[in-house]
Amino acid sequence: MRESLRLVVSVLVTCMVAATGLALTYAVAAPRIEEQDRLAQERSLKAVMPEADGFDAVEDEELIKVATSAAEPATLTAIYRAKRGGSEIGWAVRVSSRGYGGPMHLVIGLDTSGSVTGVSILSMNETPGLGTKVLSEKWFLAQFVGLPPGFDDQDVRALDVIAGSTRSANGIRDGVAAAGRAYDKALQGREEAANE
Amino acid sequence: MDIVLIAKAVGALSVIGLVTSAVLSSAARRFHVEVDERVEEVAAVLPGSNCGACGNPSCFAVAEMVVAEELPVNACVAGGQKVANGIAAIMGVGAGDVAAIVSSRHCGGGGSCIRSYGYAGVRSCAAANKLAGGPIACSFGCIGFGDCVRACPFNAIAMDERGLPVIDLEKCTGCGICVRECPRGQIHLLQMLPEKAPVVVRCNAHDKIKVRKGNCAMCCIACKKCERECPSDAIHIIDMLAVVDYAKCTGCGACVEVCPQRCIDLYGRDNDAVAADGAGATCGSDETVKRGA
Amino acid sequence: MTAVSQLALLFIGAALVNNILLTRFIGLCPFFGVSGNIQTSFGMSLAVVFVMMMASSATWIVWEIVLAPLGVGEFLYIPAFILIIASLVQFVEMYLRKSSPVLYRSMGIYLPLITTNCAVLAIATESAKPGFFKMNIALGASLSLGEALVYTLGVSVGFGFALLTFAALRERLELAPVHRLLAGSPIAFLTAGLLSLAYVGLSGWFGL
Amino acid sequence: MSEWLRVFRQGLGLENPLTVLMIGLCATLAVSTQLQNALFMGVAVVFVLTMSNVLISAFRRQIPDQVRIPIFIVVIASFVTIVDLVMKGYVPAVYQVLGIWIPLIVVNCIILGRAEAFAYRNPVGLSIADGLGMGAGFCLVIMLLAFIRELFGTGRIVWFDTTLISMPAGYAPPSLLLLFPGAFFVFGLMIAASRWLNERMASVRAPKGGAS
Repeated sequence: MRESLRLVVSVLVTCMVAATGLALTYAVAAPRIEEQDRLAQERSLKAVMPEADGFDAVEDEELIKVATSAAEPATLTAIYRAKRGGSEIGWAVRVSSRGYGGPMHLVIGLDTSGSVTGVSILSMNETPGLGTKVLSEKWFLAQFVGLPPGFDDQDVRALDVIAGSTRSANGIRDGVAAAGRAYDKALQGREEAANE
Repeated sequence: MDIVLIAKAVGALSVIGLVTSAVLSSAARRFHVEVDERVEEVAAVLPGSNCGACGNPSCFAVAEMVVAEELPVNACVAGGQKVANGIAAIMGVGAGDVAAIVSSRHCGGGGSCIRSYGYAGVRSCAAANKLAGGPIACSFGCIGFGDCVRACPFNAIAMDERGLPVIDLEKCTGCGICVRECPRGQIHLLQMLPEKAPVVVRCNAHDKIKVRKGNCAMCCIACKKCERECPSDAIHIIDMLAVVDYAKCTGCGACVEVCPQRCIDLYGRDNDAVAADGAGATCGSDETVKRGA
Repeated sequence: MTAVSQLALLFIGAALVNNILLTRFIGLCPFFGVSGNIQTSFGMSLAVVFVMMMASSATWIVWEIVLAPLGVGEFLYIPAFILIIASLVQFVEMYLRKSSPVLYRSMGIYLPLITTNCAVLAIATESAKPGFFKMNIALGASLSLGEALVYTLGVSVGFGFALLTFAALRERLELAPVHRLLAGSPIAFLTAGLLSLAYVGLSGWFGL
Repeated sequence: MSEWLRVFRQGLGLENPLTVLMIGLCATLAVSTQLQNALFMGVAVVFVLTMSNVLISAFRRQIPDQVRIPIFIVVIASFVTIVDLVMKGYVPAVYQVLGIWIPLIVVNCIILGRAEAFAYRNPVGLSIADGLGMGAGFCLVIMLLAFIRELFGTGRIVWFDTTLISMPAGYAPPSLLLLFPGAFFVFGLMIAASRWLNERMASVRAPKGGAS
């Protein structure tokens, strides 16, 4: 019996020492990690709304539910309200749509009137060299900027695609169209309410 | 500041550590398998090559069954008498005699056999045999890519310069894997013979004599000279091929001398007329190749 | 999409489209070590399927009951999961040796090899705390136990399938006339490259 | 001191974990798409391997034999988690790419293999040599592989946002090299090349040696 006790104790001691060491490292590293995540978040949103200086996530359950249902079949993951100097200047919508090699995570910036201010890709798994042309072909993402307020799926469909990576390009177009729909259904109503 | 975090972390990991090591140490005791030390000894005596000749997956399985008396002491065919005696000593039981057998090749053609097409594929007899019956014209003869050489767990077989597998009778344990592995094993290209079989017919052909002679210079032409010559009536021409009845054969070697094709070789484990590596091949050696080419 | 077709999609996606060995590069150590012949590969695949299923369920349960509620999961999941997998493998090995020696002989000898198998830890972490293979599962969506098991079954079957196909290829390679510099492991790598090319071809099959 | 050097050189050449022992392939092939990432991976492996070797060989008498595997694993896992947290906090861009491969260092066959085969049986000094040697061997091969794949796969080597070398303008990079099959091809050819190199070195040395 004493022998197996010695085994259990030695494993226990190792676990305790390891756990304490890791907890301490985590305590030191945790603030840094949050800081980095927030910065990364900030950078991705600022990419689509250059003139905004602050973003705060929208928590209003009911609004998010309406927007998510409007954004089908793409899945809407988050909505942020973009602000400059305290006043609201538009929205940043995070959407994930289906590309060639799997889900593509995008961020679409919309100003208060509903026209697109920018589109950026957070992560995707497209085939290097083909699917990644949506990134390397500068004109592709730029063509979405300036979509008129109240644009709908047909306007997005009218924009051209990249030869050789249609499915990846369609993925991005679906994302932007979804953001447009979400804006019409949910955000617009929200904005009028704020004005009265 | 984060004492709570450390406490929770230490708590979580030590719970997992505790549970896992406790389970392990109790399992070590409960599942302790008491191994009969005789099994280890018997396993040590067995050849340990898991050849499967005795029909069991591995020698360790045989050792366990022998100790549990489910298998006779001389179960190991490959090990032969030596192993049987060793096991009997461990088990304290009398060792029965083991019918020792060895493998033999019924073909003398090899390089001198006519090729029906040039083969450049995977160098394995099984693969070549599937391609229109193999690259050699004779559909009973040895293709020579050495599947038997690779399969033999006791590496008792080696290819000679004629491209034919030569079986070293000292190392051969009669496990029969080469016969199973050879694509023409079922039609007795390789065949298990009693270890004392004094002669072996180096031909396996059953097609017509004229066709046979066209394909290979070393074939048996069923001239019946050996049948008439044999004093103990041990060799007969059956289905146009000389077949030896090893019960009657006394090993006088009369048939070897009289065969015009020199297609019968001396053989057998302790037959001193046979070269150490059991080749003793007169058939297919140089002067017959010249005559037959 | 009904729940069943969702699971079927997850299974096929994990087994073929995102095959863990040939399109994710995880678990290569045994892939080149064991695939010398088909019998050993078959034994290895059986053992991997068996251990992965148990490992994933164990890690999923420990994550839900111990690590997540305490909130220490973020930095403790590596030692905790690998500790569970190592003791699980040792436990299975002892249990097998006792209960069925025949099964132990055909499958048991590979078990210690599996503790150091990257695939088991990768999938155990993935089913408990999805996030790395963003391609498979939407970012951050957590898996229910059923989904985790189907996902693990898909991955382990994919692992076995890739291992067996590669073992068959390697057995033929043994006999093929190969240049002396390429003989042995280099030709094995080149063949694995071609095999992985075939699996990568599947990637456009359907988006997950 | 020479013993120390012998063990160190062993890890680099004779028993190079990747080309000779063929272990620890998982991370090598996946991460070697960029030289910079390969460097971080190599450094991470060296750190974890050396630190765990030191700790294990320091306590090798206290660790009971029956439970040595769980204890090794907890020690290695803790060092890997430290690397994981430090990278997530201070070098997030690289962590984004290396992601899954950092935790997988724990089951990397090199580290557990060396801990069991070497550290558990040798004093601390030698274990450090073995850790550094093996780690350096791993680092060398993974960076060579990454250099080839990045240069030929993308046409230029980007090292901390500065382009070190770039292929001539007309070069159309075959993106296959960046994909998984490319890694297998390049690694296979690399082993063949190292064999060819050893043969030539042996043949160059042999005639001179033959005379004596």
